[in-house]
Order: sequence, then structure tokens, then C-alpha cells
Amino acid sequence: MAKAQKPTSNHGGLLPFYEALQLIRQCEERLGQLFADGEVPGFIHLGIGQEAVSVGVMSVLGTQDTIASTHRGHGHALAKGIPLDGFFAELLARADGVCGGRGGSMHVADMRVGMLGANGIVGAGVPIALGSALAHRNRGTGHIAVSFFGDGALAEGVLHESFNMAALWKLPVLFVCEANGWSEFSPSARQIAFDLEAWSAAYGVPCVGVDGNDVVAVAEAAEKAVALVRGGTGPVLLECRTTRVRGHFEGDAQKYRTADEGDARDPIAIAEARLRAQGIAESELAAIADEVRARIDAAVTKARASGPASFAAARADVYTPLVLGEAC
Amino acid sequence: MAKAQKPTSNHGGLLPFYEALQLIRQCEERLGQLFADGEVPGFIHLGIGQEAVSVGVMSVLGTQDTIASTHRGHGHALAKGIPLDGFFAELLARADGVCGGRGGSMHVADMRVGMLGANGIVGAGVPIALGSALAHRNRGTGHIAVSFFGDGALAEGVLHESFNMAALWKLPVLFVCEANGWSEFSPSARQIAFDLEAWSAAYGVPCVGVDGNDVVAVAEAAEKAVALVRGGTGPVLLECRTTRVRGHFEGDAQKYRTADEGDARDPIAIAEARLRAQGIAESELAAIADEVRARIDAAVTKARASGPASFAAARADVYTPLVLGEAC
Amino acid sequence: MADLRYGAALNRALADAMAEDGDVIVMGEDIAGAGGSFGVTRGLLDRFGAGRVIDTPISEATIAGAAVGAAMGGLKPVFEIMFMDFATLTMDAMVNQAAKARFMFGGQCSLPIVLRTPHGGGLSAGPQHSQCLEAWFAHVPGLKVVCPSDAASAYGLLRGAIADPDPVVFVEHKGLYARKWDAPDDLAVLPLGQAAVLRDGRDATVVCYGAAVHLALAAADGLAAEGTSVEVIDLRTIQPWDEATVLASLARTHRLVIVHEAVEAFGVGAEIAARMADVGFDELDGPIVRVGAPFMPVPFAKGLEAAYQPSAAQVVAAIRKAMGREFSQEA
Amino acid sequence: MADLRYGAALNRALADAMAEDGDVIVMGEDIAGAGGSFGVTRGLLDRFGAGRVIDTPISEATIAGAAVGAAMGGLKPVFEIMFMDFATLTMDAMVNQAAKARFMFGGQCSLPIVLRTPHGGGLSAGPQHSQCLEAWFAHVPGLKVVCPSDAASAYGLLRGAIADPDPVVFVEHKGLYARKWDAPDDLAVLPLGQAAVLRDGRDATVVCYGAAVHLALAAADGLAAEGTSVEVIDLRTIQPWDEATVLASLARTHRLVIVHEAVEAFGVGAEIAARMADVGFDELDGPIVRVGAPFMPVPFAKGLEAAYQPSAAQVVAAIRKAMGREFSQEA
Ligand SMILES: Cc1ncc(C[n+]2csc(CCOP(=O)(O)OP(=O)(O)O)c2C)c(N)n1
Ligand SMILES: Cc1ncc(C[n+]2csc(CCOP(=O)(O)OP(=O)(O)O)c2C)c(N)n1
Ligand SMILES: [Mg+2]
Ligand SMILES: [Mg+2]
Repeated sequence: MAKAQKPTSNHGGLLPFYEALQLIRQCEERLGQLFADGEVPGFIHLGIGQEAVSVGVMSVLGTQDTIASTHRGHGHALAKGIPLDGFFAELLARADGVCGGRGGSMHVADMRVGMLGANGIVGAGVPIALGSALAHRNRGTGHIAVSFFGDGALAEGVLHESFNMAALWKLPVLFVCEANGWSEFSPSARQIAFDLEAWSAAYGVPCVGVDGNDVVAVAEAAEKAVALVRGGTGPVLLECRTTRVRGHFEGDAQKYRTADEGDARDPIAIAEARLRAQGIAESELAAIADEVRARIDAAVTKARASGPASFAAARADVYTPLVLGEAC
Repeated sequence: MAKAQKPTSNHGGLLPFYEALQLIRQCEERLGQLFADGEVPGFIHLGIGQEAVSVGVMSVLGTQDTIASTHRGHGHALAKGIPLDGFFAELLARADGVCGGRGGSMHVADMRVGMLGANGIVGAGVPIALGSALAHRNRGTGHIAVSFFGDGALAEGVLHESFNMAALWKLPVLFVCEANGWSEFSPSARQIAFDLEAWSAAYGVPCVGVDGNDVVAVAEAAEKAVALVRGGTGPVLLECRTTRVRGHFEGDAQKYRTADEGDARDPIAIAEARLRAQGIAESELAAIADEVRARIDAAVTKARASGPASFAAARADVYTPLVLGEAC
Repeated sequence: MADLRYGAALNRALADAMAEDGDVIVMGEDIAGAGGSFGVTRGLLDRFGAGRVIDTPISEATIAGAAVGAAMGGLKPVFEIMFMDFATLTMDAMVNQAAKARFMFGGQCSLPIVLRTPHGGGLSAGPQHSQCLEAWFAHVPGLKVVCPSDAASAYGLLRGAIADPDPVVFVEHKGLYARKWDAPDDLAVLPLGQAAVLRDGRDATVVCYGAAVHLALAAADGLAAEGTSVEVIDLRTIQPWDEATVLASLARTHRLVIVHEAVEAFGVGAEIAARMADVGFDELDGPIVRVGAPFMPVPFAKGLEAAYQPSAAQVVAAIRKAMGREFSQEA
Repeated sequence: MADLRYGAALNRALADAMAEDGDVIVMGEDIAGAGGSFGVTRGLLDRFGAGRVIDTPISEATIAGAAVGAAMGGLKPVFEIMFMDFATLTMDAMVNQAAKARFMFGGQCSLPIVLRTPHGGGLSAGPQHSQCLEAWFAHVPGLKVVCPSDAASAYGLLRGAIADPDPVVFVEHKGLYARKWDAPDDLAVLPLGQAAVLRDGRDATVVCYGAAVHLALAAADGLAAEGTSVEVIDLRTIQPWDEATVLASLARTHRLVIVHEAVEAFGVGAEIAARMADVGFDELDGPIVRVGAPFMPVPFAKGLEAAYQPSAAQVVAAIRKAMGREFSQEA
């Protein structure tokens, strides 16, 4: 194990990005392992290869900006600041999970950090982000909402409805398409007939395309896009071309796919190359990775120590307890 | 009343168009009157001002080509060849109605002439046309499907889903947008943020725009569009700019609207002007109008003579009667 | 006391709620400029402005989904779905998102959303503009379902629904909008979940909601003339429904009839009957009889629709049947 | 006789129906190349080609709407909705279009459509991937609803559903796909609407469908050991359900329990209980007891989900309660 060594500079902001990339990557890898070991129940969809999208976009958001996510939402949640303990405890279905063990991977959410939820329904987060943007505007918060969705989700009707409505009302919403080329087991190109940039432009929503695996490129593009959105001119679409390295979900045998795809574009490798070009020491990189690993270890240990999710607590949360007389 | 006089020529095909325009116009006017008199129950949405779209498009379709229509579907049904008797009997809720008096204005349909139904749900006819096109292709009929929808309907998610799917599968479907500028009581411009031509082009669906009030222009544009669709290159969109002369429905006080709009573009007047330019005698025009009126009179008389819709018959048509052993 | 229409009561409820709480907004198709297809939102645009009274495109799925996001952001959206039949387009947002958010996010949020929508026939509006689909929503944990029967309860329950922290499907009956009732000037806010005993009786209990309440009252009037005393319970809230009030009434009358305009099969009445056939079994002295629409779509023709909609005569017959007197002479 | 899995039986039913009738097509997300999320359509693409085995984009509303148009054009579309929770997106097409077309067009057409979809828990799939929503569809005139409990009935009912001229919602249980049963090589096509008495009994009747059938059978086994004889009726078809068979059984046993995995409140069991509390009232010697899920979304955690799903022990307790022995000692 590399010797821990404090970084000497943040390398023009890149080091915090690198750390965030490492955090997501290692969380995903750990979850893959925990899933394989039978410790994580249900379906999990890992975002390995797509980390730079989450990190780059979130780098230009504040805590009170809101995001609505997808079934592949771990990276979004982590980059937005969900606490690691509650995150792992949720994935492990424990009482201390951020959602009390009732939601799991597809429903991680943390309202305190503006993470309005992963979502098991493809496309469903998009109108939620739209509504959140409406709330930002109506309440004058000055914050914006961000809607993440995949390229397969582009086929859902709500995408169209939401683009139309957001454009019409010039809402402060940033649409982020994570174009990983796949919609489950099918290439997205076999499901989406339209050109995204032209389509978006038809609504008057400017489309900014970017290499979604280069965190610096994403952050720069997101900065410009978010500036436009905050400026009040209406929604912007950020198209992040990225790679789904793993199967659609863990356990997917991926018979539909050749093995070598995408490796060359690994977001971590791209960030490391940049850092090396800036002369970072290997030991600094290793130290970051180690420190992240230690945090994850601690979170997993804590999660395992947490009790099982409580049925009584779940049952009590179907409705909001009424303070006597409150509702009238 | 003008003396009946057989037309001496069909004026380059324009006279049958004129007759069809007259038929729709007079049916709509008669229905408006019957509604005001309390003889037509429910909601009716008249297509006065939009007749040329129905006549022009249907002029290039065969009986086995199929259409899926909207809440404003009388013109579509009539131009597609629904028998007048069954049409009026349906609107008057009689047993002899083409739908047995169970559907009324928003559900007139005649499968024998490829009219798959008016529809009370905005946008819902679009996927139905798509499926009909799939059936045409799979069964090798060589026919095409046509989907009519309003400009307000463009906001519905199924429009997007259907454009995408039709383009992806290169289905033989013609999309016809009747852009009358209104979505109920609101200008469509306040509901639709996108440019239709650019939007359609994004899916690779060519958009042909046309003056929807000039039947000749519609017929010519439709001819070209339908030729493309029949040619197997995939869907085409025909955007017909037209005018809703009456309220959204009969009884609509139209407080949201100034009175003078659109009159100058009356499709009947435009067709008459063309015919006059070709030297048609006024008496020929009048004779056509009279003959149409007589047919309508006869249909209304017959409808009135028809018995009330039968409850027992309706009850029996919820499911298809099973021939013994048929379903297994 | 003054005459108050059901529609006007709803309008007043919206205005009062908006005046009290700046986070309440209303959205829907043609609800601002035009004041809504049934006039319920009339005047709100002028009073509260386009920021809070929002005309939407024809995009029901996204309207409902946006309400979820808006509620997460602190607003209290009240949105109109023009006909309950179009609520078919909002089912993901209502059922998978709104109903479950509190539960599946571990109690992190409450979603104070109201979906207002009219159901029911009587306008010859045909099969796609007349359905009563409240039983669907009542089957969904996390949603509440309300259906008022008169002006005062329309006001009180809509205020209660808007004040409620959880998503509420608020069902109005098209046939009631224009009806008026004597109502106090100072209308009360009503909490959800409480039924109202509109008429006391000894011989049979009729449970009903919405427009069907008036059939039940008419039937009770008719039977009173021949000495049969019928208790009429207006459920008001369908989910959660007031089981205690129904059971207490059954324990007095021992006979139960349930009436609604929705299709009888798999309707709201089924749940009430099923519960009473369990927890109320020992109180039952006769069959539980339901009155609802037959198993067919709502037909267009006036005559067909009239035959389709439940009638007071059917309620009378049902009460007789529940009382074991189905073969007695007609009234 | 050979071992047959539920999923394989469905696959064979699709293949046989497609081989017999060139108008049968299958559509859905990843059902062609990938053979479906649960493998039910595996091999069909190779055998019948991309013209009849069609991978669609993620556009549930339009898939269902297109099925309506395709059926009007003479095809017999069988489309898969990957999880029943996503059927929320098809409600307009299914309820306003498919269910009503024959009726509202005056009997001009029949729509032979099958919506295949899996429901139910057991996979820790969480609140948006586990729901049992069949009661919604059963409330809609014009639709039929089917839910098989084992391999042979899965085959027979799917063939019956495809052969049926009207739209059918065909519900499969995720937990059953991989289970196998002894089944004849020559599987029979089953007509819709007929329940199966899987076990004769004297003392109580249990009505159930889908995966709950196995809870009922286990409960019956358990009670047999102590001398209680339980009749188990597998409904198979939920709409129209076989009232005659249920009533005849009740007339013998005089005790009724209904079991399903769906949420109890406003579920399918409510209708069966309500009908029996009416037409079967005179036969009832005890309360009608239902076993279903509690009124909450389906939780993710294994332990919570296990506590949420109905169990054989609950069925045993319900039978005891229906028999008036709820205070007797535990088995
Ligand atoms: C409404 C709905 N339909 C289908 C699914 C099943 N499903 C889950 S993920 C997925 C593919 C999504 O593709 P994309 O949006 O590109 O996201 P990615 O998986 O590539 O991140 C599908 C079809 C779903 N969850 N919700
Ligand atoms: C799903 C749905 N939402 C709303 C309505 C109510 N509605 C009927 S027509 C209409 C406006 C349609 O506008 P457009 O598509 O332009 O057709 P036009 O009336 O102009 O012919 C609306 C909102 C409906 N029938 N269905
Ligand atoms: Mg993708
Ligand atoms: Mg229009």
C-alpha cells in the first residue's frame, strides 16, 4: 500500500475531482463485490465508466441546487454529497440506511443535499426535476434543478413533455443526458431515431456536447451550461458521451456485447494522465485512493453493524403523522 | 333555391373536392344547429374552417388505407366515406348510429372504410395509427395509416414516442398536424415551444408545410407526402395551417378571442374562387350545395326516425361473444 | 347562510388556501385564463397572478410529475386533471412517485399534492369522459382519496386536502358543480378520514359518497314514508375511510347497502363490503348489497347513460333486499 | 410427463401460438435479441424473425397504443411490460382505448391484445418493481385479467388469452418463473373464466390466484394434519372470475378465506368477499377473512419484504378465524 502523503497542491482543482472519481469508482466496485457476495439484495446498476459525468456536473452545483436521478444513480448521489454511511447502510438494507432500508439502490435519496432520488422508472425523474425548478423559481431560491437521464430514456414521452414545458416557461433546469450507448441490452442507436442536438435545438434548448469521460471537460461544459441556466434564459442540455463499462445490472452476462469496448476512455485514467502531465507524484495518487478506500471500509463496517431495517418504522412512514389539528 | 343542373365537367378534379367540402361544412353546420336545438347530446367539436385538410388528405387515400382521428373528427370520418345515415344517427344517439349510439361525436368510427375512430383522448390516436401501419406492413397490405392530430396535441408524450418509433421502423404512416392555432381556449403558441419542422426533421421525418385551407394545395402536398410514405422510406409529416372558425366546442362563448379571425381564409370560398376562375357557373355551385343539403336532410330525417340506442345491445358488446370452443 | 354552489365552494376553497399560504399553486390545462373547464379556478389568475396560477400544455404525465418535484421543493401544488379519465396518464407520477416518496425515502419528505379531477356521468360525455376511477387510487398505499357530496363538504374537504401533508386525489362530481345548497358563510375546514352521518336510521345503513349520496337520501326519504328508517353515511374520504363510523352504524341497523356511481365490480363498495363481512360479520342480519354501475363502459346516448347510472329506485330495491324483503311489493 | 418451468411454459405457449397463427406478434423492451428480462421470449426471434418479434424503445404508452392499432389491422399483438409497475404508463391505451373500442364503436371490432407483465415481490426489487396492480384492470369493463399459478396453467391460460378475441392483461408472478412442475408433454389450452378446484375440502374454502395458491396449498396441508379439511380454489382468471365455482364451494364449506399477494385493501379479494357477502350470505357461517399485503409500498430490505408478503401461516390463521377458532391454540 502506498504511503499516505498529503498532496502539495490541488493541481488546479483537479485533485478534488480525482478524489471524487475515486470515491464513486471504489464505491461501485465495492458494491459489485458486496452484491456478488450476497450482501446487497435486489438489482444494482453500476456507473463504472460514467463517474466523470457526476463529478463534473456536481462540481458546479451548490448543496441547495437539486438533482433528480435514475436507476443508475449511485454516482449522482455520492457526488452530490450523500453521506457514505447512510449510503452503504441503505444498499445493505439496514436500519441506518438513508432511506431506512426501504428503497435500496434504485431509490437512494438525500433531501438535505438536494438529491431528490434515484428512480426505478426510466424517465420519471425528468418531470420531478422540472417541478423542482418551478419551486426554485417560485420561491426565489436562486438555485437550479438538474435532471439526469440515460440515452435510452430519450424514448419516453415525458422527456418531450418536459423539454417543451421547461423551454416554454424558461425554467432553471439543466438536462444531462448520459449517453453511454446502451439501453439495457440493446444499443441505444436501435431505439432512438433522432439526433439529440437537433431535437433539443427544436425546442430552443441549446445542447452542449462533451466527452463525458473527461472530468475537466465535463466540469467546463457544465460550468457554461449552468451559467446559462442561472442566467434565466431557460433550460440547457448537456450531452455527455460516456461508457457503461459493466453490464446493465450486476449479474448481466452481457452476451450481447464484445468485451473490449470503452476501456481506453476510462475517466480515472484520463484524470490521472492529466495529473501526471502536471507532475503529480504517483504516491499522491495512491494516497488519495487509499484514503478513499479507508473511508469506504469504515462505512461498510458501520453499515454491517447497523441493525436490520425496521418494519414498524416503515409501516409508520406510509403517511406523514398528523400533528393534532394540523391538517385543519 | 338554384335550379339543379348537372355539372358539365369536374373542373380538373376540383368539383368532387368542392362537393366534399360542402358535405363536411353543411354537416357541421347542421350539427351545430341540432346541438343548439338539443337534439345532439354531449360535447361536439366542429371542424368548420378545417374541411380542406380532411378532403385534401383523403383524396389521395384508398378505402383500405386507415386513419386515426381526434375529438374534432367529423370531417375525417365524412371524407373517409362514413355513410351519412349512420353518422347522423350516431350523433343523434340512435340505434342505427354507426356505433349504436354508444360513442357519439368523439367516437365516430367505421372500420369498413378504414376510419379507426375519433378519439376523446388528445394524442391517443397517434400510437393507434402507428400500430395500424405496423399491421399494414406485417400483413403486406400495401396500405398506409394516417394519424391526424391538432397543434395542441403536440405537447403529449405519445407524439414524441410515436415519431421516434415510426422513424426507427420506417413505418408507412403519414402524420397530419392540423395547426389551427388553438388548444382549447389558449393559443397553441403558449403551449408549444418547439418549431414543428425542425422538431420533425430531428427524427428524420420530413415535414411538408401547406396552407390547410386550400384544398388543392393540401391534395397536392398530401399526394407527394403519401407517395413518399408508400415508397417505404418511412413516415412523413404534413403540417396543415388552418383555422378553427367556431369555438373549441359548441357552446363555447369564446371570450378569449376576437371575432374577425380567419374568415378571409375560408376553404369553401377559396375553392369557389378557383372554380370561378375556371369559369364554373354559379348555378353549378349552387346545385352541388343543394344536392348535399338534400342528402343531409335525408340522413337527418332517417336518423330521427331511428329508435333510441339499445341498452341490451350495448351491454352485449362489452366483450366479443365467444363461439363455443373458439377461444381454445 | 346563503346559497352556495359546489363549484363556487371549491373555488372559494382554492382562493382561501392560496391567500393563506403563498406556497399553494394551482396548475392545469386552461385553468388560468379560462378558469377551468368547469369554472372551478375562475378568478384565481387575476387575484394571484400567473406565477401561482399556471396554464399548462396538454401534458398530464409531466404535470403530475412536476407536482412531485414542486412539492419536494416546498410548494403545495394543486393540479387539475380535466376529466378523471385522463388521470390514466398520470398513474406513474401518482402511484410510483408521489405515493411512495415518503415511504421509500425513509420519511425524508412529505408531498402535499392535490390532484383535483371530476368524475361521473350525466353529460352524455361518453365512455372516455365519464369514468369513476377512485377505486384505483384507494388501492395505492401513500395516497388519500376524497370525494365531497355537497358545497360545504366540497369547501371543507378541499381545504383539508390542501392542508394535508400527503398526496390527495380529490374527486369532484361533474353533475354537482352547478347544484347549490344552503351553506354557512363561515365554512369549516374538514379533516380527512371522517365520514358524516347525514341521516340517522334504525333499519338499514347506506354508505355512499359523492353524487350517490343524493340517491341514498332520496331512497331514505321514500322508504321513510312506508316506515323504514334508513341511516345514510357520507364517506367523504374514501382512503382512509371511516370504518369505525360504518361499523357503529351497522351494529345498530344490522343491514348494509353501499352505493356509488363507479362500476360495481372491484369498486370502492367492494372494500367496504369485504371489511364489514369480516369485522362486522356478527352484526349482519342480511346480505350486503351494493349499488353501482353495471360492468360496461359509460355509454353516450342519454337514455343509455340514464339506465347505466345508479338510481334512487335501485337503492330502494337494494335496501329492501338487504332487509330480506326483496319479494315484497314495489313502493 | 416432464419437469416444466413456469417461464418455459410461457415461452412454449408463445411459440406454439406464433407457429399456429402468423398474425400473432410479440413486442416489448429487450424481448427479441435478449429474450426478455425473465427469459420468457427467448428463442422467438431466431424462430420467427424480427418482423414478428419486435424490440421496442422504452415507450410503454406507445407500445400499448400501437397494440390497439395493430389489432384493428388484424394482428394479434402480445406485448410485454417488463414490470407491472410500468403498466402505469399504459393506462390510457389499455383503459380508454383497448377496453372500450368494441363497445364504443358499436361492436365493429374485437381487439385480441395480450399485455403480459410480471407482478409480485421476493426479489428485493423494491417499491417500483414489485407491485400487484391487477385489481385496477379487473375494475375496467372490456378487459380480462388472468394470473396463472403453475406451469401447466401458465401454458394453457396464455394460449387461451392469445386466442381470446378481447384484450387480456396476463399477469405472471416473478417468483414462479424458475419453479418447475410435473407437466404432461401435451399441454392443454385453457379457456378463460374457469377456476380450478385444486384440492377438495369440507371445512373451509380458500380462494386464491398466482403465487398465493402455493401459500393456500401449504396452509391446507398444515391444517389437514390436525383434521381440518380445506378446499383450495385457484381462480386463474380474475376478470371474469368464476363466481359459480366459488359459490358452490362456499355452499359446501360455509367458510371463506381469500388470499393474494396484492395489497389487501381495495384488492381483488374485496370483490370476491363482497359478492359472497351478497349472493352467498345465507351460506356463510363465519366472517369472510382476507389475506393480502398490508397497506404500504413493497419495501426493499429482504426482511421487510418477507414480513410484507403474505405467508402460509397467515392463511392458516385466517382459516381459523373464518372457522371461528381464532382463539384456539396455535398449530
Ligand atoms: C418505465 C420503465 N421502463 C423500462 C424500465 C426497465 N429499464 C431499466 S433501465 C433501462 C434502460 C435505460 O437505458 P438508459 O436510459 O440509457 O440508462 P442506462 O441504463 O444506460 O444508464 C430499462 C429499459 C424501467 N425501469 N422503467
Ligand atoms: C389527454 C387529454 N387531455 C386533455 C383533453 C381536453 N382537450 C380536448 S381537446 C383539447 C385541445 C386540443 O387541441 P388541439 O390538439 O390543437 O386540437 P383542436 O381542438 O385545436 O382541434 C383539450 C385540451 C383531452 N381530451 N385529452
Ligand atoms: Mg444508456
Ligand atoms: Mg389546435
